[in-house]
Amino acid sequence: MFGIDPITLIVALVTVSTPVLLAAVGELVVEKTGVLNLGVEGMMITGAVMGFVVAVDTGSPTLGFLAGMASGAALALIFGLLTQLLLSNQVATGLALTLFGLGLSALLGVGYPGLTPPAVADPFPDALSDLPVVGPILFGHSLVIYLSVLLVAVVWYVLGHTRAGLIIRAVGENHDAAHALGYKVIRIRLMAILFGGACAGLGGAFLSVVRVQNWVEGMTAGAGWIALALVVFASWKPWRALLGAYLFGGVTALQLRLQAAGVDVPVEILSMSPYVVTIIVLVIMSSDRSRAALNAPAALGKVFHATG
Amino acid sequence: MSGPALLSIDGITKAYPGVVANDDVSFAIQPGEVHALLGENGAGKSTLVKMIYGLVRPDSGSMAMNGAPYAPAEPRAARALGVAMVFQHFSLFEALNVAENISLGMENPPRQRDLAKRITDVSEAYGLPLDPFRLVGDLSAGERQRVEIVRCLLQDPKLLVMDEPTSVLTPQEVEILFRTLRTLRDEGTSILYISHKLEEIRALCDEATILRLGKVVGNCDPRETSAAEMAEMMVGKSLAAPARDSAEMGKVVLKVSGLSVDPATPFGTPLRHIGIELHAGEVLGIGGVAGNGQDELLAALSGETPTAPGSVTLNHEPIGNMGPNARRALGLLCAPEERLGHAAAPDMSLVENALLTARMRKGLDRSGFIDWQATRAFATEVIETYDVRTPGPDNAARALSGGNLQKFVIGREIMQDPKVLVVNQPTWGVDASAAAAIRQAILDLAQNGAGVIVISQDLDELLEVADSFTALNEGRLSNVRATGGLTMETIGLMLGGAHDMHEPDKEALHAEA
Amino acid sequence: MKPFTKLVTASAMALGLAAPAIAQDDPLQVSFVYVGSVGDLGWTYEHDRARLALEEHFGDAVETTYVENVPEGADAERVLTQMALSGADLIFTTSFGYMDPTNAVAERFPNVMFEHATGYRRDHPNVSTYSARFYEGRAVMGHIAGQMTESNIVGYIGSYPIPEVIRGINSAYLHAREVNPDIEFRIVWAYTWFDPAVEADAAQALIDQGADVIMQHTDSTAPMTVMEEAGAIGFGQASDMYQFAPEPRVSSIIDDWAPYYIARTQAVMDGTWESTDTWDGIGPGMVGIGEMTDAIPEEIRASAQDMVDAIASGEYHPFTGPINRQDGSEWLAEGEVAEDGTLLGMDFYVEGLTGDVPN
Amino acid sequence: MLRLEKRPAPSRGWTMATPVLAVVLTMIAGGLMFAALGKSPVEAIRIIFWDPLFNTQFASYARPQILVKAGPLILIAIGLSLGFRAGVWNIGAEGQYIMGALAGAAFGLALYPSESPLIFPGMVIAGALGGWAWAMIPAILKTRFRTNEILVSLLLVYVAEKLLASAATGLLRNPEGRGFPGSRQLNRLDAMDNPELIANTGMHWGVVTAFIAVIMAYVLLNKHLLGYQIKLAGQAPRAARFAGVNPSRLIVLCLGTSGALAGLAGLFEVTGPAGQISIDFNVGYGFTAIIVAFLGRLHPIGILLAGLLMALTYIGGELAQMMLQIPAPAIQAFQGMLLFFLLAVDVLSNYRIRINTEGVA
Repeated sequence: MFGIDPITLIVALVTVSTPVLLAAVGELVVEKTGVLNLGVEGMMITGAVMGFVVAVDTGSPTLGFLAGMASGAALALIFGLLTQLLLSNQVATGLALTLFGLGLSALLGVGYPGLTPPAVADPFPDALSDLPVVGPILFGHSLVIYLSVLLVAVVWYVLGHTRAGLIIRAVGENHDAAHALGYKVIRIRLMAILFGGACAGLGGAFLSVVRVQNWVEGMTAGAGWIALALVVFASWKPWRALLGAYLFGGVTALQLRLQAAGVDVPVEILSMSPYVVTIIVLVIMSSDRSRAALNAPAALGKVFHATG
Repeated sequence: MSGPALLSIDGITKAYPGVVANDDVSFAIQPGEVHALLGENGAGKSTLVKMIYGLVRPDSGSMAMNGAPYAPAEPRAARALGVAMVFQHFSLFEALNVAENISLGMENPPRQRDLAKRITDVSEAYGLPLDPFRLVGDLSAGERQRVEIVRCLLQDPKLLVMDEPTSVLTPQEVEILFRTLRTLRDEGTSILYISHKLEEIRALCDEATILRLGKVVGNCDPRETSAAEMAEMMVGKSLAAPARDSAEMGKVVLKVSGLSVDPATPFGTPLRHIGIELHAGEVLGIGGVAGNGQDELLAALSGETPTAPGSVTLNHEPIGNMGPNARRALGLLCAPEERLGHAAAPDMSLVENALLTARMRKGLDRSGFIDWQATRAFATEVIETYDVRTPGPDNAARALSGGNLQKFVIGREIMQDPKVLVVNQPTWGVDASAAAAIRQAILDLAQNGAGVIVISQDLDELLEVADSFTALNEGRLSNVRATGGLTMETIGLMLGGAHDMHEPDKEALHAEA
Repeated sequence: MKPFTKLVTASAMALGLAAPAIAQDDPLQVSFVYVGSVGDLGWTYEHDRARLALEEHFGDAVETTYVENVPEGADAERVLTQMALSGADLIFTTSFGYMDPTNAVAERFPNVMFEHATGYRRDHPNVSTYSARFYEGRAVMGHIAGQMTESNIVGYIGSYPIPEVIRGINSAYLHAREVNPDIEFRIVWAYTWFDPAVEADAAQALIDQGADVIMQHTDSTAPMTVMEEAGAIGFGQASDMYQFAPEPRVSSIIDDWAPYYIARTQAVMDGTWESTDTWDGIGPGMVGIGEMTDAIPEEIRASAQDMVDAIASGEYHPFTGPINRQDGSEWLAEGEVAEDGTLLGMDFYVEGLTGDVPN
Repeated sequence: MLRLEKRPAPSRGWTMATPVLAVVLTMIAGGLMFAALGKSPVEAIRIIFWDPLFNTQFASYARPQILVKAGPLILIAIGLSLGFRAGVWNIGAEGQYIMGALAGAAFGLALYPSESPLIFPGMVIAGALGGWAWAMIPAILKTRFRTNEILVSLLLVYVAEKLLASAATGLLRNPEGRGFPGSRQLNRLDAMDNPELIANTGMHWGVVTAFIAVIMAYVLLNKHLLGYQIKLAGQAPRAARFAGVNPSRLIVLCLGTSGALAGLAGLFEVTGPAGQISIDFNVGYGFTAIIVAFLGRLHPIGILLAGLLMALTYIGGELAQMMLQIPAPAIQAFQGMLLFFLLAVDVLSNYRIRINTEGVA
């Protein structure tokens, strides 16, 4: 269709989607415990800068990814302390986190724009990635991409099939009941918030170290917000988050290819299509009343304060 | 029985700002004993239980289990020592299934499949059938309580704590529960049974400790003490039953016919073919176990849930499609069950809460601009007339005790001179003297010619105030019957869903029992 | 790049002796307003490099200050006013969107000199405008691209559909077609000057559509990384991007504002500053052609250098007829050279380009 | 161990004191950050908070500029605060701001070169309608399909930005602008100019409207039933329904009002200080206003003060950049800290902090 190669499109959409997917899966776990953290953008950009800085300085992308995760988690900790211990408004705190993260990351990254991060080794031998069709699609990616899919699977398994997941869902469903049963609501939520921060940080680090291989201020350019949208889009189901991320990435990659192929659709409409498509799908999902409502954590965004 | 008590409590004190919840409380629970903890709302029963279960730590005093010091830091520790608890407000998760809910309350739950089998086994052995894979949100209140009980039973508890367990059960279900509890006692489990229902305690318990205002005011053997004696210890004074003169029924003021409403929330109850005829001067009692559509019925009557215009008429005027304020203007007022958050806004002052419903009938605004002076005057009037204990009308609603806030809420509606008043659970969680005052106010209102609908889960209350009675079960109403001459058995059957039952059906009774 | 640095250093030494004598008492205060951040490695970065060159050149005789990330519009006007209030003698406003604020503030501070980049309005005698003929550089890049492509598809990442960018596309296309009649341009509009992720995606999309040479009119180096992985080639934009040489960056168009800034500052010191309109290209050194690497075959390098020299000397103008508009109508007759006015407002494609200019 | 204990009613004293405490804490933490960047913390704080107001060199210019900068922030924040109080989360005021400016400018430019005195009022109405219409999208999706309004309003910001870029390079481009992007200079056309009303005060119609909005919001929230219903819906949604508040109508009203006010802010900005539609016309007022709204505790007077404080940190921040070469991102992080501290100390007005003497478990 329009002379667009589906194989390269798939490869591109997977790469485009992965940072958003990582952040979305982390946020999904956070929201499953009943916490709404709107600071994903701030944690991603901080992960992007620290991942990049460490990868460049040490020459090790792996250390970079770890640094991205650590810094994302560190920022998330601020959010956790404010919302869980000082009972601040989650929406406002999340927004403050984004503002702060954007400023902080720009400060931390001074002197790094234009540097090139060390190359990330391909996990599979060329013999595999050179296979026709399946090669590029299955074996042609960076390790983090496989990790992101693995993470989706792990989160899906843990949430749905383990005791830890059951506790997470219980806390997000009814924090008072969970507290009454003796679960440490605040501790569980803090851990989830840290996990969400680490995932967002890893997503940011992937963006700067692998996908763009560059650091510049504000480079996440709204990816964190898209991640938040995806969680709702996925109605808090990990595999649906993957689907949503690939859909958004797919539309993004496709619209650029349609432009490049010179398709006769106004560029403005193409360039706003990823957002519009996301809204349309959100509407379709949310009008499906009963099921979406069932899956949304009932305590989402509510302040928990144990009396007594 | 000799030997150390299973659990002995010695001089426990726990204070919250402005209130001492427990003051030097001491008593002991013997092995294999059903021990009642008796007291009014606010007497400190729940706080004491929370300390036994490790949710709250005492300020001073000590506990011992089998002679060894007992100070659980968290519920896990309490559970490890064989203490299990069934909460008054269930600690259940609606979006999770029965097995998951039970698993969450266990220390080392088996695999889901094994657990499901054990749930089925245990629940059937104790006569409390449960499907482990149903969502708790879809269960009735009685079934939810079973989930809590089965959760406890699976852990072979030495001490089972039950906080107001019968408030959500039909009389028949209460019987089943008592049978289960007696079986447990015979197996050697001790039960701490918390209630303010004296007859139940007399039927079930071996020993009773009575609390008033946080202090132990007495012990007794309930099998040998009269209900009146216990009531006096509990309340501290004898209360007169509400009085009313002979009822003079007028014409029909409120008519509901063929009212069906789909639930607004995933776990709500649908209303089906509701029909009511309420006369002026009549108090209609609607009984029912929690979760059978009480909230939905009140919402449909108050106008929060719009319906077909003709399904509700007030003095022959169709009002089914009107909103709450239009109905108020016509004289239909309501007081919902949930005081904080529904009948009143917790963080708003009593003045603001007076405005909540009284704007229409008291003319508290002029083209949208609020007359705060008049509103304050009205709030003050309610506070004075209904003896609401509060420093002043500017206090936040949540700062009031349950009974005082309820007096304010009911008073707010009654002082607007309604033609029809609908109240849901008027005395739930309210201390005895406030409850008596509220019931009296309801009767006085009817006396003055208003029609009143009292929705309540407290059958004693309904029998006390209502002229006629009907039961709500899974969103359907039974036929209306005069209160006089109703037996508990008949009521139980009505609550259990035997609709359209004109004569007590002996066979059906037999089958239920 | 390097020759210019030498030149700057040499003139700095020459003038360095004179400068302190002039401004013995008070150093000349030169202020800069930037639309981006000094670390953007593109447009603002190059202006800031020129500022540093200015400091180095004049030493203590000047004092420079800057404010970065200044949005165009009201904020710019405020920042400019505060600069003037804080004693600036000469202010460089380095974005087109500062045109109106610059003129507005200039009216109120007649003793402060203003230099507005890429604009055209000089409402007051203390406002000058300056810009660079980047299309000259793009002609050279097009010349190279046309011969380097094997797929005959050149990808072009545009920022916004504005005359500056359209002019660049036309210039590059004309000179690519001149050497390769089968050439095809694929254009992706990024709708941003600077968003590495979008630029990288756009480059990947173009490569996936068959492009093996990519030209960019956005400022980040992200497309370079993509080209490097895909084995495509491209050109440095705004800055040299030499870290990607010899491939994928085979040459570059460099903004070099330093000579102009030094000259204008000197003019203020000398009292010879007056309102001018400068639109300089390769000749005066405002547009630099970055080193052509060995990845370009020798003969192409030679012919490209010839073109650079011809443009620099004024011998050749990249928009010389015959050139038709996209619809086939004649724009420039044989031998006719485009007027600056038409170039400045260019909003049409030349014949052979496909697609519409978005608007 | 520290424990929090809910107060029966919010403490008035702390409600007044916490913003001050937050500013002081921010000064300390921000000072540390400036020191880490090698700048004098005392001087930086002085330049940010003091110089725009009292430095003889700048104050006479900067003081009115604080109003100019604060005007749109306050105007947008007032609208947002109504929604936030009712539990309606409009995070997309930036998009509504853009659409208001676009609609207003399009109206005026369509009638160019008419000099009718009705043009500017017409543009104001068009601007309000533009913002209102853009906010109606999440409102309708929310009430019809229960689609999360946070996400829809936010995603629409990106769509609005694309529309803005398109309009600036296409439909609204100045035909005499030599093809450069951007519309005609609206503030140079008498019919479309939003002038400074009193010389050297910074007072333009947008600032006037912001002040009117503050007063109206104050009256609305304290004297009018609608304000009461908004507060009620936010604090106790079920009680609001019981009181006869139609939640859908309230969502539409709150989103519509905040959208219209954001649209007005955009219109006044495009016809006044900014002067024209350009590709990067929007500068984040819509997002900063969210912070202003919370900084002002969603209270009209608080928002007025918070808007002025925020404007002060912007202008002071520019001075700090100019005079101490403090990088712009440091100013942004500084503003982030301000919000953190404000949210953190807020706990003091609603809770008492108790020190537990008993052993820690």
